[in-house]
Amino acid sequence: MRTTIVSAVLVVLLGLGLLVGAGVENGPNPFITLGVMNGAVFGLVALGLVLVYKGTRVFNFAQGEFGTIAAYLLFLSINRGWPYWVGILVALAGTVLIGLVLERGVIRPLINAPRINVLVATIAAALFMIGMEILIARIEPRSLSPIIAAVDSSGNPNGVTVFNLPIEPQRLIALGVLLSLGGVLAWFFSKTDLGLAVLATSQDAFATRVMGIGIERMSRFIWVSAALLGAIAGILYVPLTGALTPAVMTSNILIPAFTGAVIGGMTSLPGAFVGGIVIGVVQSVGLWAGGHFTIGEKALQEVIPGVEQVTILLVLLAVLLSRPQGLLGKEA
Amino acid sequence: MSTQTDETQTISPVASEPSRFRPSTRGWAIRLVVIALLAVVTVWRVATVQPLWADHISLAAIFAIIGLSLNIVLGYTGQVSLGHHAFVGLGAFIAAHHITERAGCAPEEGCIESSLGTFSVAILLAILSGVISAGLLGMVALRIKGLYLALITLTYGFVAVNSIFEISSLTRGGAGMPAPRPATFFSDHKYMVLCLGLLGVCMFIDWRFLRSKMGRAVLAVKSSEAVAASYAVNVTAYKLMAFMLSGAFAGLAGALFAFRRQIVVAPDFSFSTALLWVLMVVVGGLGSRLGVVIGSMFFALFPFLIQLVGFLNDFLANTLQRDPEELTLVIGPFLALLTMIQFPGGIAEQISPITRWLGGDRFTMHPEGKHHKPSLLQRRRAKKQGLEVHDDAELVATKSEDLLRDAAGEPDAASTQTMAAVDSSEEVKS
Amino acid sequence: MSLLEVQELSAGYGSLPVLQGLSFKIEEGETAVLLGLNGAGKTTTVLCLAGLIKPWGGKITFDGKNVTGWDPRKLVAEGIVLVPEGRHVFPELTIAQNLRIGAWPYRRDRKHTRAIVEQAVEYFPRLQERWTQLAGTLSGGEQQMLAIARGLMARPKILLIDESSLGLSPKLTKTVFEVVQKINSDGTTVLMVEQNAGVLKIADRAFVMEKGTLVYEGQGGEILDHAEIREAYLGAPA
Amino acid sequence: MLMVAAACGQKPGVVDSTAVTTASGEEGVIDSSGNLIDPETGEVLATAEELASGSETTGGGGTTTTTTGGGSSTDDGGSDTAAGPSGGEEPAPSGGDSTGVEGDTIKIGIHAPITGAAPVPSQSFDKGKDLYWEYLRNSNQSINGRNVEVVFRNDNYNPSQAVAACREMVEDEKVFLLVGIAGTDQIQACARYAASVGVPYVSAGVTEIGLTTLRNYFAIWMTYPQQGPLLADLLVTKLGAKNEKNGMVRFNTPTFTDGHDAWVSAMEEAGASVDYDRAVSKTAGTSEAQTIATELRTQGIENVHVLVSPTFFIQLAQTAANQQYKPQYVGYGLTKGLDTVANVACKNSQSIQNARFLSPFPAFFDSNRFDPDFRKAGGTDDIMFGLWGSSKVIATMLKNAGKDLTREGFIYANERASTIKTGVFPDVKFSSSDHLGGSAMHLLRADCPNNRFVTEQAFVSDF
Repeated sequence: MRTTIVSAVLVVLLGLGLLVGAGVENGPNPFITLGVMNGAVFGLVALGLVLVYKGTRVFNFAQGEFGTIAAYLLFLSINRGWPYWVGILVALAGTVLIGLVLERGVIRPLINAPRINVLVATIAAALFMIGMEILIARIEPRSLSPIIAAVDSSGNPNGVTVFNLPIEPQRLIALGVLLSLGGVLAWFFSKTDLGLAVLATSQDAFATRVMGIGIERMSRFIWVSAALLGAIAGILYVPLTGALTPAVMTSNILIPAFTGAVIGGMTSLPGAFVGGIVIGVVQSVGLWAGGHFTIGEKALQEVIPGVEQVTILLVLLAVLLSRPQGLLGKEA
Repeated sequence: MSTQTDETQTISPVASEPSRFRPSTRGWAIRLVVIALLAVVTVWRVATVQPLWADHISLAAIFAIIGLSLNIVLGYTGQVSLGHHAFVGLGAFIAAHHITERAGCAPEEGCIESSLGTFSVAILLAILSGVISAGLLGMVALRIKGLYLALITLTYGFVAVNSIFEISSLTRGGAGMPAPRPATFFSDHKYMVLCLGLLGVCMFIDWRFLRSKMGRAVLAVKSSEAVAASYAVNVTAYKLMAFMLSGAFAGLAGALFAFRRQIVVAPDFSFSTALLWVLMVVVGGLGSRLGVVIGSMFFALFPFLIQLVGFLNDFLANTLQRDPEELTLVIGPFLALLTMIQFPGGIAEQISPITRWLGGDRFTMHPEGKHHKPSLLQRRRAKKQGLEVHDDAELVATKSEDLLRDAAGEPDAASTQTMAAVDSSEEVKS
Repeated sequence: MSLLEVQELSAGYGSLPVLQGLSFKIEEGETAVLLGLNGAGKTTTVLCLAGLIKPWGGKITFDGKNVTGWDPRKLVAEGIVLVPEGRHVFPELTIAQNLRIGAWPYRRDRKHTRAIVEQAVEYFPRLQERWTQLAGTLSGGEQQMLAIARGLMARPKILLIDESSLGLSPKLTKTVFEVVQKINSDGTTVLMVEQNAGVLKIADRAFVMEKGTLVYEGQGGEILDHAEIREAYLGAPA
Repeated sequence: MLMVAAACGQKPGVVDSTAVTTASGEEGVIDSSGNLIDPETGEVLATAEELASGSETTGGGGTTTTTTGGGSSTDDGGSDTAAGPSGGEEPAPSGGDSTGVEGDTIKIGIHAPITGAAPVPSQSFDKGKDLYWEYLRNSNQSINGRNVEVVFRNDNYNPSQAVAACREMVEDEKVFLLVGIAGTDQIQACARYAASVGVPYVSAGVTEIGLTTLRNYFAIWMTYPQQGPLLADLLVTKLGAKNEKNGMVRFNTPTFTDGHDAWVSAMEEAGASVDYDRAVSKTAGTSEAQTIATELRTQGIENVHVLVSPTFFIQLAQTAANQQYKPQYVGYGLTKGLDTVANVACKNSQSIQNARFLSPFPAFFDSNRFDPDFRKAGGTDDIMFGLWGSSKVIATMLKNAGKDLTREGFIYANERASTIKTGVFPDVKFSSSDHLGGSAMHLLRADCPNNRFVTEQAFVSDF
């Protein structure tokens, strides 16, 4: 079943690629690649969402802002003249601290509350973080430099070019980190006792306590890991966006990541990855097609503005109605 | 919740119906005087308010209607809509579009005032747009279990922002769609009266809805879907009805929003606005009509209220050099978090001694029979005494059964039996 | 010295008292059973013993230690393990994973864990057959077996089993009781909360509770002969 | 109107005022309800009210255009009735509305975005808005014996909030006039509101749609449609656009269509092609920026005209540079030519090196060349410099209105005043038929190694 779905998705993507590939003059159509690359970033944020969902059955709307805050911390550190790696450490540590505070101050008191309350609480936490960013950092855009510049000092590109799309080193790093983190998480949840305990807590907190497992510790572990994942995503992604502004991760990444995670099946790590890429490709190709194709005299985007967003909603509805557990979610 | 035991089933306070308190004639008289005073002072203050504040109050009334709309979804059905900006925005654009493009009252053609007829039609169209879009979305979303409604409405919100609000014949793009008011409601005062009046109508409808068979069933569904199902309540249909009513309120609020500034632009309806709306309902007190109205109005007026506090405004503007609205984005979520963690009943809970007293009850800080969640403080106190604080699952379930029995017209179902049935049915299922 | 000694235990929910001065003793190696009507406080008693409810007053002594008010984490490590009412298996984990969670106190000792798993599976061969099946897809009886096996994974000195026969067919109930008897004969002390009179056949000692206190204590066989108690507290003739 | 047409060449959608002339009450074109109707299409060109207010109206909409250069005016809003306000000579108004003028102070109100997609750093704004007026006070100068007090409101880059801000300033703060210095949609919305309450509105040069008929509206530098030919001239004459591929990226808002159309037709007229033309949503984010950067790169566009918010411009330029693509960026005045933009967009990849933007005021770097008083008075960045320059224009305009300052008198006097020279802004001259006062611009160039803009050419009206 799973392999069928994965191959179906791949076939659809490939077909899409052939379909639109014809339309570009200078070499192969780069928008599929662009979409896959963006999708990989969505996947990275989706990993954090899946982690929290697996552990607590809650949609975590603060996941994006972990990333923005980390990016701001990194920016501030670099601005102070500290080395990049110190900045990264500061950003990770600071975000983990925020994750701890969030868990202790907001999530823990709501441990017995209905899930919807926790969901709303994460929304409040995300908005609070955005508000603080605006209040402290102001709204003006800033520039966050990547780990490795896209162009070296003599002007030569540092990255590689795939299908007519130059891919900067930062993206390659992000992709590598995503794949390895995904692997680590998959191993963690299927092979380690702690991972199993986290899953067990989300399925039956009472029984977990009966087994002598401290659910508070599990909760703390989950939120700290989520904050860490969010921070990594922010540090890797914000330099690619070109401008660091308050709420940058929430407004640009969180929603596609969410949709991707749900399409992939919310509890499935490979699902988050596949879903993220589906969303990335739909978005990128849709945006391109909106300007490229015409219906009569008008561009497609004038007839159907935001065609990519409409497609995403349709894909989401189709998946949820036909397979409520998502493409790669378990049947249970 | 899982620590439910056989013992707890017997402690449901079904039997402990407190004897109904009736105030004396003098008691009633005092209450009436207080209510009358409150009403007179409010009306007098509102009637003599400056035009600018009349405009602010219009916004507060509109927010309150949005709050009621969200409360139906969030407070009554226990789902969450993160796409309410789409419903409100669509209503606003539909109304403005009708006035400007279809009824031909465009300001650039010299039309400053719309006619009362087209204005009413515009409002009705906006309501209809809310009902239809909520209905369509609900039909799909309510078939999916869990919190996925949140995500579907969220994505729908993004479709609205990126697609619907970009249709320039509907919205005139970034420049905005004009929405001239009719002469009858042209001044800010008159418009404020209209908004407050419609808020009153919405509150009345909301009250009637909750009293109806459908409303009680919806509440029951929120408490426990299993219990509701056991009474053969058509869960999905009722939820859909509630969702459509919510859409109607949202569409109405959108139309009022459009005519308030007489121009509508898409940035007025952003994702973060929708999130703030959710929070204002939580702060007001989920499920409480009055609390939600007060909470929503507070959120709407907060930036203006800050400006009234001179030193605070000076501090913000001069020392911090910040816009009061920026502070709303910090204070609002903070209040919401505080509410959820410390005062789960929200504003409604805080003012409940007064409202209950006015309604002819004893003045007491601890309502009997009315169950509320223990606050963190209470939990801590209880913990010190070595107690484990339990969720109110059983009590709520019992309450929902009472409601359901009314709804399903089944008088004699013994609650403990149903509970046991539900328990075992859940177990069998798992 | 008794393995478990409960003295004047009181506990409740909110401000509602459930246990009001409960005292009893369980000797090492025996199978005890706790009987009583709904609401008598049986489940509250075992929840107290497992640390899931903090007692208001009284004293619990286990293996010579005062364990009153201990956290479940410490109690499980000490050897008091509960098999809760309603099984509470982890529905979306496989049988193998459920068992592994049960061995949480021994998670750092793989070899040891493997040994206990083998032992647990010996009691319930059916679990072995469905090793990688999700627990949520098992039948009620199988889930009950899994719950007991999972309890055994923590190497309890005393196993508290709450309402293991609830919702099971008489045949399955019998099987479960037989396994419990076997577990007991292999050296684990057992305290069962039951409404099924069949349990008395395997019980060394029986306690009858009413309104949070002990009203009768005796040997399992005694109650079977005691028609009055049998009718009052077990509902059905044996 | 004639003057405007002469200054900037032909514009689509706007015809010379002589093409369709109307005196009041002309037969055949005024319908029963008193509206001016296009005899060919039946389109309403002007309403009775507009005619009654004495405005000389010209044909609008794509249908009656007599434009040159292809004449393909796309997505024209269809309602850009452009006309010079006030036709015949009228006597100087006596009496009038002097709200906001009290004792020795004149209160004026400014709205600008300090939040939203085109945020202006609020500190510089806060200091800059008062800088010139304090300088006047300190050097014992005044506006006919009065000082100016500035009230500021944030419009959040949102037209409906701009209207609210302007209302607040008019009704609550009782300002004499309103000033909008950035944000096309906000300016348009606010100027319309100001017109409805008879408050003079001093504006940045932005769109002309719906504004040129407003009597209270004064643009103190060249509008987008006026800047369009200038920018095309720059591209063709100085940047070799004739032999290169050119493209435009703009926000999808009707108020940008005249700025877009003017540039496109001017480019075509000058013999340069427009190979890429893309509108994006105002809510566009990084995904859109990436897609457009990739499109521009794969199509080999060498010159890119950007008419978007500064934030989106930065995202576009940075993501393009990440793909090792750095085209020549050009654009209209103000917000994208600020040092704060260079500060962000130049970092890491120098993505906007040599980007050229028209601007109403010179770069901060060169400010001493133009007005040494500015830095002496404490000016520390280009936003303050822009506010300084516009304050100077407003000061002259207020002076023109004389001692008995009224709103009507202000409008009347400035329609007849001589050219306003500030040394910072290019010359500004209004007439009774033309409230678009700008005639020239400065050209700024991004000097990325130093994270700033420099003035490449000052006071240019052609290249």
